Amino acid sequence: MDYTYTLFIPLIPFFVFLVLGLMGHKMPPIVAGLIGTLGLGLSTVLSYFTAINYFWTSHVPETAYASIKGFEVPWLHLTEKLTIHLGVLIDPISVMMLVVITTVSLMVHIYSIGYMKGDPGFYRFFSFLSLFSFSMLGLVLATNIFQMYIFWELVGVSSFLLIGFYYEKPSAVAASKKAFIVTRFADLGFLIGILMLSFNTGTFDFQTLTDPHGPAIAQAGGVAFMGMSVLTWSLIFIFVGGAGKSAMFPFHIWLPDAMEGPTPVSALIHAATMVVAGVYLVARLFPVFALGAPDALHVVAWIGGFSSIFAAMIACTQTDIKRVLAYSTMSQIGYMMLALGVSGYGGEEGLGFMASNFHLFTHAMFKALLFLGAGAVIHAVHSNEIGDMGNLRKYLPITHMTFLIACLTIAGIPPFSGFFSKDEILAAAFRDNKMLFAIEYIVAGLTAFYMFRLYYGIFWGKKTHYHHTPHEAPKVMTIPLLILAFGSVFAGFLPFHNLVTSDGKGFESHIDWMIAIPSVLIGVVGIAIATVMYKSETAIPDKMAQSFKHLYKWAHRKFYMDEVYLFVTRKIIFRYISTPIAWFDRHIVDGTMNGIAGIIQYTAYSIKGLQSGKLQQYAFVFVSGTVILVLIFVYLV
Amino acid sequence: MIQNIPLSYFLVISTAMFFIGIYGFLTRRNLITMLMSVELILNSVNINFVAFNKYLFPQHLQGHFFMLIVIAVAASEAAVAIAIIINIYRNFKSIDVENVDEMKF
Amino acid sequence: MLNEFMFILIAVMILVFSILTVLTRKILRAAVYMLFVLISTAGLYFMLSYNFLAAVQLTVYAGGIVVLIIFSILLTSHLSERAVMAPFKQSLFSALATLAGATLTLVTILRYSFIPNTGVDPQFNIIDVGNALVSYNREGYALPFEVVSILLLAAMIGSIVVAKKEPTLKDKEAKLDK
Amino acid sequence: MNLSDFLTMRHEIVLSVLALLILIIDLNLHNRDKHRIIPISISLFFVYTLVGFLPADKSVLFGGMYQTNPLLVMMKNILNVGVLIVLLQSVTWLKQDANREKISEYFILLFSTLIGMDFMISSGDFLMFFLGLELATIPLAALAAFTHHQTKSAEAGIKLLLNSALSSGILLFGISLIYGSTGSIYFDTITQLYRNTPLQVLAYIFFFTGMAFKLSLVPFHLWTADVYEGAPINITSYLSVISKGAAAFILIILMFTVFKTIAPIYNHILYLIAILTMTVGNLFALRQKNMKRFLAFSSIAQAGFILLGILGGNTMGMTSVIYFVLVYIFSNLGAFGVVSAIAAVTNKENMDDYDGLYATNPKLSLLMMLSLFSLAGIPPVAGFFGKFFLFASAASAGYYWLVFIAVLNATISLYYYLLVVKAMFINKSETPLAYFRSDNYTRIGLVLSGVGIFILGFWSQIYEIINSLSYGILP
Amino acid sequence: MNILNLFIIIPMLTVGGILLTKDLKQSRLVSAIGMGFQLILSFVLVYLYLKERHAGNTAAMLFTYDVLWFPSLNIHYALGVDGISVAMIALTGIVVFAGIFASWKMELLPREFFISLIILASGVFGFFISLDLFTMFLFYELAVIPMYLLIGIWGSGPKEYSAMKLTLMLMAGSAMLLVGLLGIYFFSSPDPHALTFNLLEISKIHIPIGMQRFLFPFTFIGFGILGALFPFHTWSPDGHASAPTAVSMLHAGVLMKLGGYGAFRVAIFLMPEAAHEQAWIFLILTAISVVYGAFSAIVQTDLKYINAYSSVSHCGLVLFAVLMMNQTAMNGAIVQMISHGLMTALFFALIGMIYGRTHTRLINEMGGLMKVIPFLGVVYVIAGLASLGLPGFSGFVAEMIIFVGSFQHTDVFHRVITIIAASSIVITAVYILRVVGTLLLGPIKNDHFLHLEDAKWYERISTITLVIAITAIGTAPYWLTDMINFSLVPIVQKLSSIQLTSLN
Repeated sequence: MDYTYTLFIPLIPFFVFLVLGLMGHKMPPIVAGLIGTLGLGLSTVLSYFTAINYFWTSHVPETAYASIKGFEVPWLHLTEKLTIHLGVLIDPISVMMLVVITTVSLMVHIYSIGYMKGDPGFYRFFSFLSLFSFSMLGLVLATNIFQMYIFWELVGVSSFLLIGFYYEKPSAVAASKKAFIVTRFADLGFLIGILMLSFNTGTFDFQTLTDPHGPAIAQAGGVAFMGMSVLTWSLIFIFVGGAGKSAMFPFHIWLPDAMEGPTPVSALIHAATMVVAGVYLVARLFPVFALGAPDALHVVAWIGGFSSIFAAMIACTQTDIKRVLAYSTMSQIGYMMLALGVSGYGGEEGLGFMASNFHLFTHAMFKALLFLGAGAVIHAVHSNEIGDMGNLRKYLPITHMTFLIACLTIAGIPPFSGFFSKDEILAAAFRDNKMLFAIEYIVAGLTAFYMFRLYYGIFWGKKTHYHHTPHEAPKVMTIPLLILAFGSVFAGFLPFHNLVTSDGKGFESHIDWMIAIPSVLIGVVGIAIATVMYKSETAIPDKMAQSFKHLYKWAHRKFYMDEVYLFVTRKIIFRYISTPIAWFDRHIVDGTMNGIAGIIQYTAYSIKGLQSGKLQQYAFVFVSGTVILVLIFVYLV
Repeated sequence: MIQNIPLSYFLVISTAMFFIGIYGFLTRRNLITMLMSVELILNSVNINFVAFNKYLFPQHLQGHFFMLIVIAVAASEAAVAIAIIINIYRNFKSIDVENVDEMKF
Repeated sequence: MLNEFMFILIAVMILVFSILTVLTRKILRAAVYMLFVLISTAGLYFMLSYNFLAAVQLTVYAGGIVVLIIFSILLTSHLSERAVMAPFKQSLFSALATLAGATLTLVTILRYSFIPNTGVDPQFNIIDVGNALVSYNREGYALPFEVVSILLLAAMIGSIVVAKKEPTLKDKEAKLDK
Repeated sequence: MNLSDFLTMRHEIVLSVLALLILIIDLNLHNRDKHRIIPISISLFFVYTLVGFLPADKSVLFGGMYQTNPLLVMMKNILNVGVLIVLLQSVTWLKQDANREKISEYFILLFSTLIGMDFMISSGDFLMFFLGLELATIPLAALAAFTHHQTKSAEAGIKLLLNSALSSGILLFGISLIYGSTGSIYFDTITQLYRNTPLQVLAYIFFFTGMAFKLSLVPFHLWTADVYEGAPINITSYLSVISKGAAAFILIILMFTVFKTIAPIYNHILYLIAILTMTVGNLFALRQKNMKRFLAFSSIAQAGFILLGILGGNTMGMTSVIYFVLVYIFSNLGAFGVVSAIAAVTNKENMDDYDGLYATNPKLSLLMMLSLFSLAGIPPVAGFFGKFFLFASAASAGYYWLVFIAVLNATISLYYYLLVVKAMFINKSETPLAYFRSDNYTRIGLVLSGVGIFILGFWSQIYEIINSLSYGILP
Repeated sequence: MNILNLFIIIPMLTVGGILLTKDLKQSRLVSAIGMGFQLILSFVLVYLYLKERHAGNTAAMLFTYDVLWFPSLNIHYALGVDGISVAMIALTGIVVFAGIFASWKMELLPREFFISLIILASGVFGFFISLDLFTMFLFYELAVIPMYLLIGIWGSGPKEYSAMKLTLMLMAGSAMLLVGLLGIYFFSSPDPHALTFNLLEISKIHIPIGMQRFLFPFTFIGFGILGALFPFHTWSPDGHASAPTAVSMLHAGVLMKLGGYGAFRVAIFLMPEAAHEQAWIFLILTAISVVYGAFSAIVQTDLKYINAYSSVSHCGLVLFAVLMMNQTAMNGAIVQMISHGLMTALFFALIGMIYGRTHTRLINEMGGLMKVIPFLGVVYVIAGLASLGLPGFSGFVAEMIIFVGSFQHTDVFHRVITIIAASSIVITAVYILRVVGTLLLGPIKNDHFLHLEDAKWYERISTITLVIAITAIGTAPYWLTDMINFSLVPIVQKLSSIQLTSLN
């Protein structure tokens, strides 16, 4: 099967971007929107075609899925051994990601036609969306780690542009800046990791790197620094990059702020696609992690685990609906990371790998749904604050239903898809690490709790009086909701264990009810508590907040992470590094230069007395000069 | 060549005179006396030339003629100097060297 | 013996009068002291039997230059005027510099062993001197002789130009008034 | 004396004849017509300059007292060209009422100093050397005191004369010791007998200080600025360019021939003096406001650079010094020419007066800028080449640190040159100098120096000629 | 007629042409035509060069032209180019061309302005095509000195101070350089009569190591000052801040590249042993430059200062990479020179255009400009993104090559210092985004800004030329790096042979 055509999957959005970027301002908005949507629709069709073809049509059953380079050109020659190529790599995870990205992106495109209607930057929005789609598709199709880095950066910048879409809003500008800089910082780690990895293995290519007999894994041994091998270190650095994009602790702080962007953007980038790039990265390099550097994998697991509970706790206290969803995203991605972290390589061992990707897939559906739903709500009430909402279920019936489905899905209630993927993760965690497993149970409960807190807060709760009667979103917005809801419900039945596995070979997987039932129960408990507390207006939440005052306060203030970052940036970087350096530059370095000039000037003025105009003094200097010369050169030298 | 009088005597005299002249040049305030000090200096040099010629190289007259030329030069120098000094006297109404310091620094 | 006595006498005269020349407070007196120095120097030349030189020294130097100087002194100073002496600091430093210079120079000169004269001392008479003066071969001094004349001419013109009394502004105004 | 001897000595003889001729013409001219002397003298001098370029051979006259060779002729020609420009530039000044009656004296005195320099360059013994030196100095003192109504002028004259008298006294004492220790005043004999004994080093130092005075090397330079400021501006340019150039020529000849046996010693001296000269010259030039004084100190600093070439101690050093002097003559005359043109018309010679000059007199400003760049050693003007070769010759002898100090000093010098450029181009003035047109002589003089500044650098032929001539004179 | 001579002749003709013009319109037209020709010529040269290489010509330098100039010193007027200089010439052509259009409205003394600008440009062109150290030095100084007038007359702010400082510091640099060059010359051959200034000839011989130790710092710092080596960079912020737009463009864009190019072509190429020995000192200094410049840029409020410090940082990276002395890093250095040249020229052009509209350069006083001048705003963002190393633009390519190259050294020192230098990409992001955020985004702070006009056609030409170049390199770097790589081979071979012998 020739996969060269897959090249066009990312390229079509790119051309759309160019067209819209250069000429969009001259088009009527709807044309721009249609061009963007159609372009992406084309990519989506190609992606589905590829997926069906790859997974089913051209696949010989009972064999491992092959990793195929559909296309590759050299782009930049670096050293004797290292050349950066650009190309497309077709293998299970990339194909899966293609489906996820194009689906969600297409939904968002369609949705945005309605959501962004009347915005002066309409064409700009679609061109940015196309740019993002291009970058993200390029990222997942990367044949080598450097190409991935290239698109990784492009993804970052598209995200920057989209977060800062409302550029007249200072908070949006600040948020976009924050997102870019924080992820950029993490990318530095990624870069260093790439440098180390590529230097030691002599290749950027994923196929070579992940080959279990390839140079990367073969060189796994040896201790380089602090008891870990070079490979481990390089993978940890690479994971730093992944953690940055995926908003893992402690790089997560940009994610909540990123909600300043238009809601469809949040759905696309900050829920379904870009934020899982970190997961995808680890998955991409999974054989190297698993076989070459288990230590690095432990790091992944623990960071993922910690992030998930950390974010879940914060999510319980937030009042901005998009922020709740943002923390929820972080928590869910923590799940995925953890799943990867606890996974082994090959067959059943690779359960976690499979589970992680599975969850990635389902999460993309339901989280996009949640965000788009939230978008519809915001569209209706023009506010993000949970306090401004309530009792919306009758005004927004479709949104309400789809939102509820999404909530149930994320809470892991069977038979919605979230149940299946989460169960696999728990199963994998149970096998590997009981401690993490326990954490994940708690997170499951918290998730259910805060999601339903949100749900009740929006659609039930107090009777709020609205200035304008909220009305359901137009069809162009609700249809994507329905489609995603459909996906959320049924995605769980996909045979992931046969499609996306750590070594390409399928394995038998079944639901471990010993784990599943308690988790469902915990979810139900969470929902129940939320129902009690939030279904109608009660005083319980306040009492709870009072009794766990400190915890609540800490969680509400996001454990003061923002303050820590502010401290680091404002205080340390600005006040204690940059300002002194600038001062040093002006006063010490420059001052030295000026000082030299000043000294010369000063000397020039202070010796002017030598030129006194007095003839005899001149003569005296003359004679003394002669005598001194004599003294020196006749008697001393 | 003078019996019993070594060359060094001459040299001591001339050197002493030379530096006396210089001292005069450095301390006399009157321009004319400074000029006189210069004459002393030149005179000391003449003594040197003549003494060397006589004591060391009497076959030729190099020092001898050098001395003659120096005298001529001294004369022309003095002539121009005095002309300028008179000019200065007209302008400054004084020939104190201390006054001749309009230009400085 | 006589030679030695004469020499010492002349030497003492030269030194004493030199010192007086630079130290005396009367300007005219300084000129006279200098005259003595120059005459004493002529005496030295006589003793060295360079008679022509001595004669030139007496006529040109002592006779010409000193007279010139005395005239100019008379032109520019009052006879009774006592010269202003340099401030003590200036004298001190000048003395130190000259003393240092003199010491260094003397030590250097006296420690040097000059090439002693091995040949005979031909006594040159005035004809030899004259021949040498107009000769343009080696040891002939025709060229410097000629050049000196240019120098003297130039100096003459120069002194005239400089000393020529020009109609000052006042004079011109006076002329206009007429 | 036959024709070939005449040709050998043509510079000195023709010039002497010229001086006398002017004297005679002057005597026969009516007072009213005195200004006619100017075109006559200048055209005569122009002819004489051309005569100087006739081919010449190596030759020795007067039993060794006078020597000449193509290189020395070259030096004299360089000086002649410089003097020609000086003469052209001084016409405006000469035509002023105050100088009307002294025109011929000006030429005669100037020519006699030039004769002195020519003799000095050609001298084969210390007697001729000394005579030439004095002939080159004493009339100059008279010239410096040329302007009667200015007290400054007289002050300049006496400062120059008395200082020079002192220095020539010391120099003579040195010569007398050289004579005493070698038994000769002829260079060729002395060369063979000169040794590194204390007395001879002492004699050398005494001699050197006399030369240092002429070249105004620190600390023997103090007279320079005062004299330059007080003297009439064209005399200043003559002093700073021709007189200094001649001194540099003779110094390098003597260093490379007579005193070459004590090169290890005098190199140390030159090293020290070079650093002192460049640095002190620059430090004083930094804060000068009077253009003449400013150029005086800058020329002091330039003299320090010349020593670098002498330190090179080889053909390259010789060539680079001569070439540098040539370039320096043109550059400095360019600068002085502008100052003189402006002073002759407006009587202003302070840096502040130059504010906004470019707006009113663009050509003068440009020439000034180029001259200053040339002095600072900025390409593409000739000064760059001159400096570069000087530095190269010092580096060829291994004096890298000295070169470094020198180049740093060149950078400092750039600072004050740029101050003038800044005044002309950048500063705004309420009352800029009005536009004026200099007379044709001055214009020719300015154009000549401007052309020289450009041609001398790019036209490598000139350097090569000097180099090929220098080749013979060294052992 | 050798094509390289045209690079000197065309500017001269242009200057001559400008002299004949009367007013701004004519002189800018003549300049634009002249420099347009020069730009075309640059690309013709690139084409000819590639064709020649394609035809199998493997000589180190192509299109060589050699005239004996000062025979006694063996100084030649020697020209020749390899892939590196060709690339630099193309850069210069582009930046100069853009610079002319950026100064389209130069009302004050336009003829003088364009003449000085073109003299500067010809100095730069001459520098890059010179094979002879003497002519190279000559052109170097020729390029520096018009800066004084350009800043002093047409600058803004404390222009006289800045112009003086810049000139003096650069001249002090050339002072050091001169010592180095002379030293190289006098050890360029064991035979004192065969001394040469020719780069290629000198590269064949081995300068005594003791001499190298002495001369290398002189040469390197000499060039380093122009390349804004810490702590000799302070001329740069002041100079840039005061300079008029086109001059800032040329200066940061091209003139500073002389430093990097020279450090690499002369200092390291001719004195490899000393370079190996002393590299660590300068590596530390350049690493400081990189980080320090970036940190300094963070707190600046004047746009030009921000960009000037950013130039310090980026140019530091050039020298940093050069000192890594392997093929990849050096290649990166060259690409970085070109990339930074284009980017910073674009930045300065934009700053000039914005300043011309808002009459302030303080970012605190501006805001929301994107709304009123979208074209300039977008281009500014593009420039910013290029500067912070976004893929698709040249900066990314350059930085990546440099970091990969630097990482080829296995010892801890080089690794750590590479990581430190690499960290600048984050700091760069901070200050770039700060500027973009404050200047272009957010609400409009001043009502006057509501009526600003967007870019004029000439401004669009200026900026679009640069943007095209930046993206061209960013998206298709292969041909450029390949061209450079080919020419780097002999240089790197020389360096590595030294490395091997010193190890043995």
